[in-house]
Amino acid sequence: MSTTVETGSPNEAGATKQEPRTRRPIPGWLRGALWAVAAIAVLSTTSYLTGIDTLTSSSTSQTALRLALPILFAALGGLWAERSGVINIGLEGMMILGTWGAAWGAFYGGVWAGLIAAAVFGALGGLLHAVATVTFGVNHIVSGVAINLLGLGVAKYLADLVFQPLSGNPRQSPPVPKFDTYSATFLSDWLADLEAAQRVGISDAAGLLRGLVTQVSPLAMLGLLLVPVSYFVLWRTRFGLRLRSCGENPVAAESLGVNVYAHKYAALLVSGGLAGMGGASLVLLSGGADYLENQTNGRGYIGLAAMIFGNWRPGGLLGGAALFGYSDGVQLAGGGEAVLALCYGAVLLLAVLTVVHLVRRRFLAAGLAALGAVALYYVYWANDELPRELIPYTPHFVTIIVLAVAAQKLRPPRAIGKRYRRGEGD
Amino acid sequence: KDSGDNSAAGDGGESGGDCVTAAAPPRAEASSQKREESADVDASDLKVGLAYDVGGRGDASFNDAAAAGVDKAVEEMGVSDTTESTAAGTESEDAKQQRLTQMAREGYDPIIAVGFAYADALKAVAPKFPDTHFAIVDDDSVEAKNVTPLVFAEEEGSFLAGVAAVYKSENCHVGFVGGVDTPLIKKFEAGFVQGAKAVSDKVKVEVDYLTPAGDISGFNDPSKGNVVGKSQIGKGADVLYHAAGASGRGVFEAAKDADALAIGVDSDQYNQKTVAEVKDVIMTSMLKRVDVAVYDYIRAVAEDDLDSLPERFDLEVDGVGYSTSGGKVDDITEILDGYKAQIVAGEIKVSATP
Amino acid sequence: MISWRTALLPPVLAIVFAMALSSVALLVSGADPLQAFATMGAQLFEGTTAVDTVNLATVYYFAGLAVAIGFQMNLFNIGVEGQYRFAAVVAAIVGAALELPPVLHVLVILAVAMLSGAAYALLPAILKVTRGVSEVITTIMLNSIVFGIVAYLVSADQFGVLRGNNISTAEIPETGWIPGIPLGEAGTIFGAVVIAVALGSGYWFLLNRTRFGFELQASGESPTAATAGGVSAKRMTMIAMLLSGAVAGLIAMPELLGRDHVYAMTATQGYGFTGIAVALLGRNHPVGVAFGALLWAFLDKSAVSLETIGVPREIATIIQGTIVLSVVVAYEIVKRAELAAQQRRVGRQTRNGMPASVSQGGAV
Amino acid sequence: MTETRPAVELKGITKRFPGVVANSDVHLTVLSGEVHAVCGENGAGKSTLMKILYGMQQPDEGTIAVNGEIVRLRNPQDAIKAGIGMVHQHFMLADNLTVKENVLLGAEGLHGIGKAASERMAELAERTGLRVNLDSLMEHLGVADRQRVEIVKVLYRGARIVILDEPTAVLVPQEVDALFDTVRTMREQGYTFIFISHKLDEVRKIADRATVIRRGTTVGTVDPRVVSSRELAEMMVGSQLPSPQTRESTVTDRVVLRVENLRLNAEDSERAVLDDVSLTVRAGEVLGIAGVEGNGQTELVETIMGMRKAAGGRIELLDADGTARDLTKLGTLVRREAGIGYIAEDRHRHGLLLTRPLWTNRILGYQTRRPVSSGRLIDCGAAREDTARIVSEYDVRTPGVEVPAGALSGGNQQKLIVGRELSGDPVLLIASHPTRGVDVGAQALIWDRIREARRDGLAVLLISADLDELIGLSDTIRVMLRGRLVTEADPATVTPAELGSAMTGAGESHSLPEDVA
Ligand SMILES: Nc1ncnc2c1ncn2[C@@H]1O[C@H](COP(=O)(O)OP(=O)(O)OP(=O)(O)O)[C@@H](O)[C@H]1O
Ligand SMILES: Nc1ncnc2c1ncn2[C@@H]1O[C@H](COP(=O)(O)OP(=O)(O)OP(=O)(O)O)[C@@H](O)[C@H]1O
Ligand SMILES: [Mg+2]
Ligand SMILES: [Mg+2]
Repeated sequence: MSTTVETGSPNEAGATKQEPRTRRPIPGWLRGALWAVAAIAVLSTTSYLTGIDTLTSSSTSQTALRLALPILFAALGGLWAERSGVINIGLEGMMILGTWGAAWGAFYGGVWAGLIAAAVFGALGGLLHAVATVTFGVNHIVSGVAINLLGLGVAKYLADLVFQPLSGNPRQSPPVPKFDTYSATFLSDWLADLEAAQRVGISDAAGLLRGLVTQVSPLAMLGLLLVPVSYFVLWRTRFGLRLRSCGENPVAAESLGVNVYAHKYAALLVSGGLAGMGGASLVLLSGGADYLENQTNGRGYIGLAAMIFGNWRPGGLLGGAALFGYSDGVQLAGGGEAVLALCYGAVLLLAVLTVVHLVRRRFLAAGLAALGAVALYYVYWANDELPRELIPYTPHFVTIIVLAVAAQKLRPPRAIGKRYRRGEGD
Repeated sequence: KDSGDNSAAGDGGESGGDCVTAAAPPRAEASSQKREESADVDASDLKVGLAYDVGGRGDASFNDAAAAGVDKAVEEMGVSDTTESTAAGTESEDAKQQRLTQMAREGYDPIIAVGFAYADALKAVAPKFPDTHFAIVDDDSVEAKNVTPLVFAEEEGSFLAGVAAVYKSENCHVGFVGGVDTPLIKKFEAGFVQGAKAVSDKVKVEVDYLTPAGDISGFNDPSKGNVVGKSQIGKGADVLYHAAGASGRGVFEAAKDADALAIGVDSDQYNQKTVAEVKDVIMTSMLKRVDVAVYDYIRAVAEDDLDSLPERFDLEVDGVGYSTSGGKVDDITEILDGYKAQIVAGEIKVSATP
Repeated sequence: MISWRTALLPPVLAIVFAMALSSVALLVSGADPLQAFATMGAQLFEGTTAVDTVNLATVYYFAGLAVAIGFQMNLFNIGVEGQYRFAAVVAAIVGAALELPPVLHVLVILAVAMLSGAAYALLPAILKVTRGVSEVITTIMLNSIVFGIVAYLVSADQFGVLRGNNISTAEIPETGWIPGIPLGEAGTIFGAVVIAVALGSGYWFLLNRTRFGFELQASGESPTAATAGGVSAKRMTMIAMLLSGAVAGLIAMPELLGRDHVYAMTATQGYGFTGIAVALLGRNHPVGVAFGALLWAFLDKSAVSLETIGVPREIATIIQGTIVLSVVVAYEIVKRAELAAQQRRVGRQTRNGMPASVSQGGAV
Repeated sequence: MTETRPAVELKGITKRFPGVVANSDVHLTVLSGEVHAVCGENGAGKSTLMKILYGMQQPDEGTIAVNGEIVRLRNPQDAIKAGIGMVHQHFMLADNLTVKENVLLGAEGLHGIGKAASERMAELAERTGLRVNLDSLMEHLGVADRQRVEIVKVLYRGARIVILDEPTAVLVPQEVDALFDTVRTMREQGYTFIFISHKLDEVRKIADRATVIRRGTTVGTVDPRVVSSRELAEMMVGSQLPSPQTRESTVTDRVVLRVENLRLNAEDSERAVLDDVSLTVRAGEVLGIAGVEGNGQTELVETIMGMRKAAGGRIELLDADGTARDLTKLGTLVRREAGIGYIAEDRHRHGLLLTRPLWTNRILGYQTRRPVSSGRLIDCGAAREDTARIVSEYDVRTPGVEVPAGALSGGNQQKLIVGRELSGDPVLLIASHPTRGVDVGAQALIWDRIREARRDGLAVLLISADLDELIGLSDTIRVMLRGRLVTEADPATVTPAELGSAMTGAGESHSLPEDVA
C-alpha cells in the first residue's frame, strides 16, 4: 500500500471544522431589505393580478403596524429574556400587568406616565420571574405559567379595587388619555399621490410606506426604534455581550468574572418592561381599549412565537411581528377575498421558490414547493370564499406556512432554559 | 402632529337625502305606554339571587342592565335581600350549576340567571328546587314549570336601528359590526339589515364579525373593532351599528376619526362612562331592556302573577327600543315610531335570522 | 431516593405560603382572610362541591397527563388546548351520528376522540421532525385556529343544531353515554373517573416498566445519549407528540359523555392551559398529577363561593399562581437545606477522624 | 526575578461537597516564575483546588495568599484582579459567540471593544499560534484552536499567574510541544504557571516542581527532574505503573467488520467529511485509528454506529461462519443488537443519562436485550443486579447503583460504560478515547478488560488521541487525515513522534515503517 499522505500545515489539518463557507455571508440588514423588497414585489403583483388593492393600501399597512405593535413589544421582551438564557413564557402575564399599569398611570398622569407605569408593572413581573428562575432555580416554564396566572389574577384584583369605583365596572378602567398621532405630512402627501397614481409596484410600495408614516403614535415610533436599539445594545456593547454570554454559556461567563445573576436580572427587568409596554400599546393608542379584562388575548404567546420565528434576532422578530400584524390587518379589513388573494400571493412566492430550488439543483425542495403552489392554487381557483369561520385565523395559518416553507435553521441561545447556579459549573 | 379632535360627527342630513326610497310610515298614534308604574307592590319577603354571565355587574351591557332591574326592585318594592355571583371566563358547566344551587339552597327566590349560557345548568338545577322561581335571560329552551324565560325581540329593535341608520347615512351605505358570530348576535344583524332595506332599496350594508362562535375575544377587542370599523368606513359606510360588547368602543372611535356616525347597543351608550369620549358620534342606541324584564319579573313573582309577563319582551312592551340621548335622532323620531307602530301592529314582520 | 420529607414538605409549605400571601391581598381589600378560607373549606362539605371537585379533577387529570407526556420528552405541547377541543367536537359529531350498542358506542367515541386529538398534534409533530419548526409556535397557532374549526363544524350549515340562543352539535344517543356513579344528594361522579385511574396506572406502567417508556425518558433527558443508545429521537418526538395529543383527546370526554352529551359553542375552554399547571404541580408523576388536579379543581370550585361573602374570586387565581410558583421554590429550598445538612454531616465525620475518601467515590 | 518569592501560597485548604471531601488540609506553594505541576488521580481534588484559587468556589477552611498577601477570592473577578488566570479542564467557551467576543467577554474594560482590542488580540493570537479569523464563530474551531483561544483569553486579561487544568488531554504530541514552547517562553518573561496533568512524562518535561495530591490532600512536593515517573505515580496511587503493551497477538483471519468506500457528507453541504474510507477489523484484532481531532474519526465511528447517514459505501458485519450482514441502511439499535458495543468519545453527551441512576444507565442501548429487558418490558430488578455486578467487576467506586450517573467522577463513569458495553457479548467493540481523562488506575483496568475480551475473539476499533495507548493496544494502526485513511503503521515499530507527524500530514511519512498488507 502506497502512502498517500498529503502535505499541509498542522494548523490546516486541525482546522477542518472551520467554516465551510467560501462566500461572505450576506449582512443581516441587507438580507432584511431583500426580504422586504421581495415581499412588496409579490404583494404588488398579487394585488395587480387579483385586483384586490387592500393588500397594499396605506390603511392596511397602518393597521398592520397597529396590530403588530403589541406583538413587537412582547417579542422584544422575549428577545431580551431569552438572550440571557431565560425562557419567558410569562410575557402574557407581564403584558396584562402592563395594561393595568398603563391605564392606571395614564388616568392619573397622562400618557407618558401611563407608559412608564406599564413598563414598571411589566418589569415587576419580570423581577418575579428573575427571583424564581435565577435565584431559586425554578424551571423557567413553571415560573412563566405561574406569572401568567398571577398577572391575570393581580390585574383583575387591582382593577376591582381601583377601577371599579371610578368606572363602575370592575373589568374596565375609566377612559384614559391616548397618544396623539403624527404624520410626516410632506412625505405622506407625496406618497399618497404616488399611491393614487395606480402604477404597479410603485403605487403599492408607496401605499405600504405611507401607512407607516401617517398617523403614527410616539409609541409605535418607540417600538420600531427599540428594534435597532436592542440590536445595538445586545450586539454592540459590553453589557450586551455579557448578557448574551449568560445565555450561551453562563459558566464560561462566570469564569471570566461576569456577574451572571445580575445580568439575568437586568435582562428580565428589561424584558418585563418591554412586555409591559406591549400591554400599554393596547391601552394607550386611540382606537384601542382602556384597561379591559382579557384584552391581551394571547398576544404574549404570539410575541414569543414571533421571536422564535425571527430566530432570536431583532430584525427577524420584527419580520415575524410584521407578518402577523399584516395578515391580521388584511384579514380584518379585506375579509375572505383578500385572504384568497393572499393565497394567490403565496402561489407566486412558491413558484419563485421552486425556480430558485431548481437553479440550485435541490430537486426535492423544488418538488415540495411546486406541490405546495399547486395545492394553494387549487384552493384559490376552487373557492370563491373560504369558510368564514377560518378567516380570522389567517395570521396563524400564515405563520405556520411560512415557518414550514422557509427552511431556516433556528439557533436558540445555547444555554436557554438551563438551570444555572453560581459555583456549580464544571 | 395630527389634529387631535375631529369635530363632532356631522349631524346634518336632515332626512337621509335621496337614499330613502320608501315612504315614511304613517305617524304613530300616542305611543304604547301602557306600563302603569304602581309602586304598591311589596316584595319585602323576596330574596333575589342574580347569577351573571361573564362580565357581571358593571359590564355596561346586559349584566349591568339586569343589575339595574334588581336595584330598581330593591328601591321600589323593598326587596329585602339580594345576592350576586358572576361567571368566570373559562369556568366549567358545573360551576354554573353550583352557583344556582348555592343560591337556591340559601333560600333565594326568585333566582335570575343572566345569559343563555345558564340554560343547561338551569335544566339540571331547576327540577331539584321545584318551589323556587327561576328566570333566565336570553333563553327559552328550558322547559320547566318553575323557569321563566326572559327573551327579547332584538331583531325588532335592530330594525329601528337600521331605519335610523339609513335616514342618517349620506352615502346610502351603512355597516354592522358583530362581536362574535353567534345566533344571538345574528338577530341584531338580521333586524338591522331588514330595517335598512325596508327604508331604501339601494342601500348597501356591510356586515362583519370579529370572531366566529366560541371565540368570545370578539367581544373584548376594541382594536379589532376599530380596524373593522375603519375598513367599513373605507368602503363607504358612514353609519355603523355594532353589537360587539366592549369591542364596540373601537367602532365608535373609527366613526369619530372619520366623521361618521355610530349606533350603540343594549343600553343607552351615549350616557356610558367608558365611552364618554366618543359619545358625540353615538346617534342612538338599540335598547334591550333587560332591566325592565328583570324588574317586571320580580314584580310578577311578588304578585304571584307570572302569567302577566309577556312571552317575549318586544317593541310592544318596550322590551326593546331606541334611545334619544344626544338628540341626534330627534328629527326622525316620528318616522321611527311609525315603523315601531307597524311592527307592533304586525304589519311588518321582522325575521330573527338573516 | 426521595424521602417523604422532600416529597411532602414543599407542597405543604407552598400552600401555607400561598395562603399567607393571599391573606395579605385580602386584608388590603378589607376582607377577612379567615372567613374567606373557612368559606372555601366549608364548601367541601356542602352540597355537591366535593363531587364536582372530583369531576373537574378528572378532566384536569387527563389534561395534566397529556401535558406530562410531552414534558417527559422535553416537548412543550402547549397545543393540548387545541387538541382537546378539536377532538371533543369531532367525537361529539361522530358520536351523535352513530347508532351502536351501549359499550361499543362509548368505546368508538373514545377512540375517535383519541385519534382526532392525535391528528391535531400531527402537524406540529411533522413540522418539528422534518423541518425543525419549534412545537411551541405551531401549537400556539393551532390553539387559535381551533376556534375557527370548532365554529365551522358546529355552525348550523355544517353539523350544528340551534338550541335557543346556543348552538351545539346534535345530542349523542344514550348508548354513547358513560353512566355516572350516583352518590345521592352529593351528586354524581363521572364514570370517566375509572378511565382516569386506568390511564394513570397505564401511564405509570408505560413509563417505568416498558422499553417505550425508557426510550421516551432517555431521549427527553439526553437526545444525544439516546441516539447513541439506539433510540431515534425523531421517532420518539413523533410518538410522544401523538400520544400526548391522543390523551388530550380524552379531556372533554368526561363532560361530553357523562353530562352534556353535546359539544356547545359555549363549552368550557382553557383545560389545556390548566393541564400545564397541573402537570408542573405534579412533577409529571401520575400520582402527583392527580393531587395537582384535585387541588386545582378544589380552588376553582370553592372560589365560586367567595362571591357570596363579597370577596373577589380573583383571590383564587392569585392563590393558584402563588402555589405553582411557591411549590417549586419550596422544592428547591428543601433540597438545598438537605444538601447543606449533608455537607455538615460530612464535615462532622471528617473531624471525627474518619476522612471520607474522595477516591472511594465519595461514599459517606 | 526573585525565584524564592512565592506567587501563590495555599494553606490548609479544605472543601467539602455533600458526601465528599474534595480537599482536606491542602498546602501548595508556587514560586514566582516557575512552572508548578499538580498531579493526582481522577477525583483527587485538583480541579477543585484550582477553582478555589480562581475564586469559583469558596474554601470551607484555609487561606490563600497571592504575592505574599492574604486575599479573599470571592469570585473570578477577584482572582483576575489578583493577576490569576485559568484555562479550565473543560473548555469555557460560548459556541455561538465569535472568537473575539469570547476573548473580550468580561475584559471589555481593558482595551474597549473596538479596534484597540482587536489589535491586542491579534498580537496575542500571533504569540500563541492561533491562526483563525477572529470574527468566526467559536463552534467552527477545532480543539487545538479552542485551547489557544483559552490561553489568549487568559493573557488578554494580563494574568501573571496562569492555571492550566489538563491542557494537553486533547492535543497531539506536536501540539503539546508547541504549547510547551509557549509556556517556556512565557516563563522567561516572568509568568508563573500551575500545570495540571495525569501524564507524568509531560510533567517531567515542563515542570520545575510538582506537588502530588492524593485523596484530597497533599502528599508532597518534589522536583520532577529528579524523581522518576514511576516514583511519581506511586506517590499518586501507591501502585505499579501500568503499561498498555499488548503482550501477544491474538489476531485471527476471521473478518468481523468490513467497511467499503464509505462516504459521508457534511450536514449542510456536499462537502465530504468521510471520503472513500475502507477498512476491515478481524476477530481478536485491535485496529487503532490515529488522527488529529476533527479529521473525521468521530464521524467515522458515528457512521458505523448508524448515528449518521452515509452518502455512499457499505458497512458489513460478518458472523462466525462468514455470512455478511449489510448494516448500511439499518438503525443504531439494530446495529447494537447485531453485536456492536460502543464506548462513545463524549461520555456525557453520548454515553450516559446523567440524572438517572446507574442501573437505568445500564439499560441504555440494551433496552431490548436480556437480562435487563424482555424486548418490550424492562426488568428493573435484573438491571439493578447486573449493574451491581459491573460495579464490583469493574471497580466502579460508587455508594450504590441508585446514585445518579452524573455524581460519579469521570473515571468511574467511564468504567461503568466499559462494563456495560462489554456485558452485551459484543462481537465488535468501537472504543473512542476509552481512557480520556481517566486516571492511571482506572486506565489500567480498562486496558485489561479490553485485552481480555480481545483474547476471547472480540474485534476492536480503537480511536484515541493518546498515542501511547494507541500504540500499546493496537494490532494495526491507520492514520486518518481530512476524512481519508492515509497511512498504515505497525505499532511494534512506530514511535509517537512519527505517528504524530503522519497525523498532521507533515510529509515525514516515508520514515514510517509500513505494514505490508
Ligand atoms: N460541585 C461539586 N459538587 C459535589 N462534589 C464535587 C463537586 N466538584 C467536585 N466534587 C467532588 O470532588 C472530587 C474532586 O473533584 P475534582 O474535579 O477536583 O477532581 P480532579 O482532581 O480534578 O480530578 P480529574 O483528574 O478527574 O480532573 C470529585 O471526586 C467529586 O466527588
Ligand atoms: N450537581 C452535582 N452534584 C453532585 N456532584 C457533582 C455535581 N456536579 C459535579 N459533581 C461532581 O463533580 C465531579 C467532577 O466531575 P468530572 O466529570 O469532572 O470528574 P473528573 O473526575 O474530574 O473526571 P474528568 O477528568 O473526566 O473530568 C464528579 O465526580 C461529581 O461528583
Ligand atoms: Mg480535574
Ligand atoms: Mg474534573
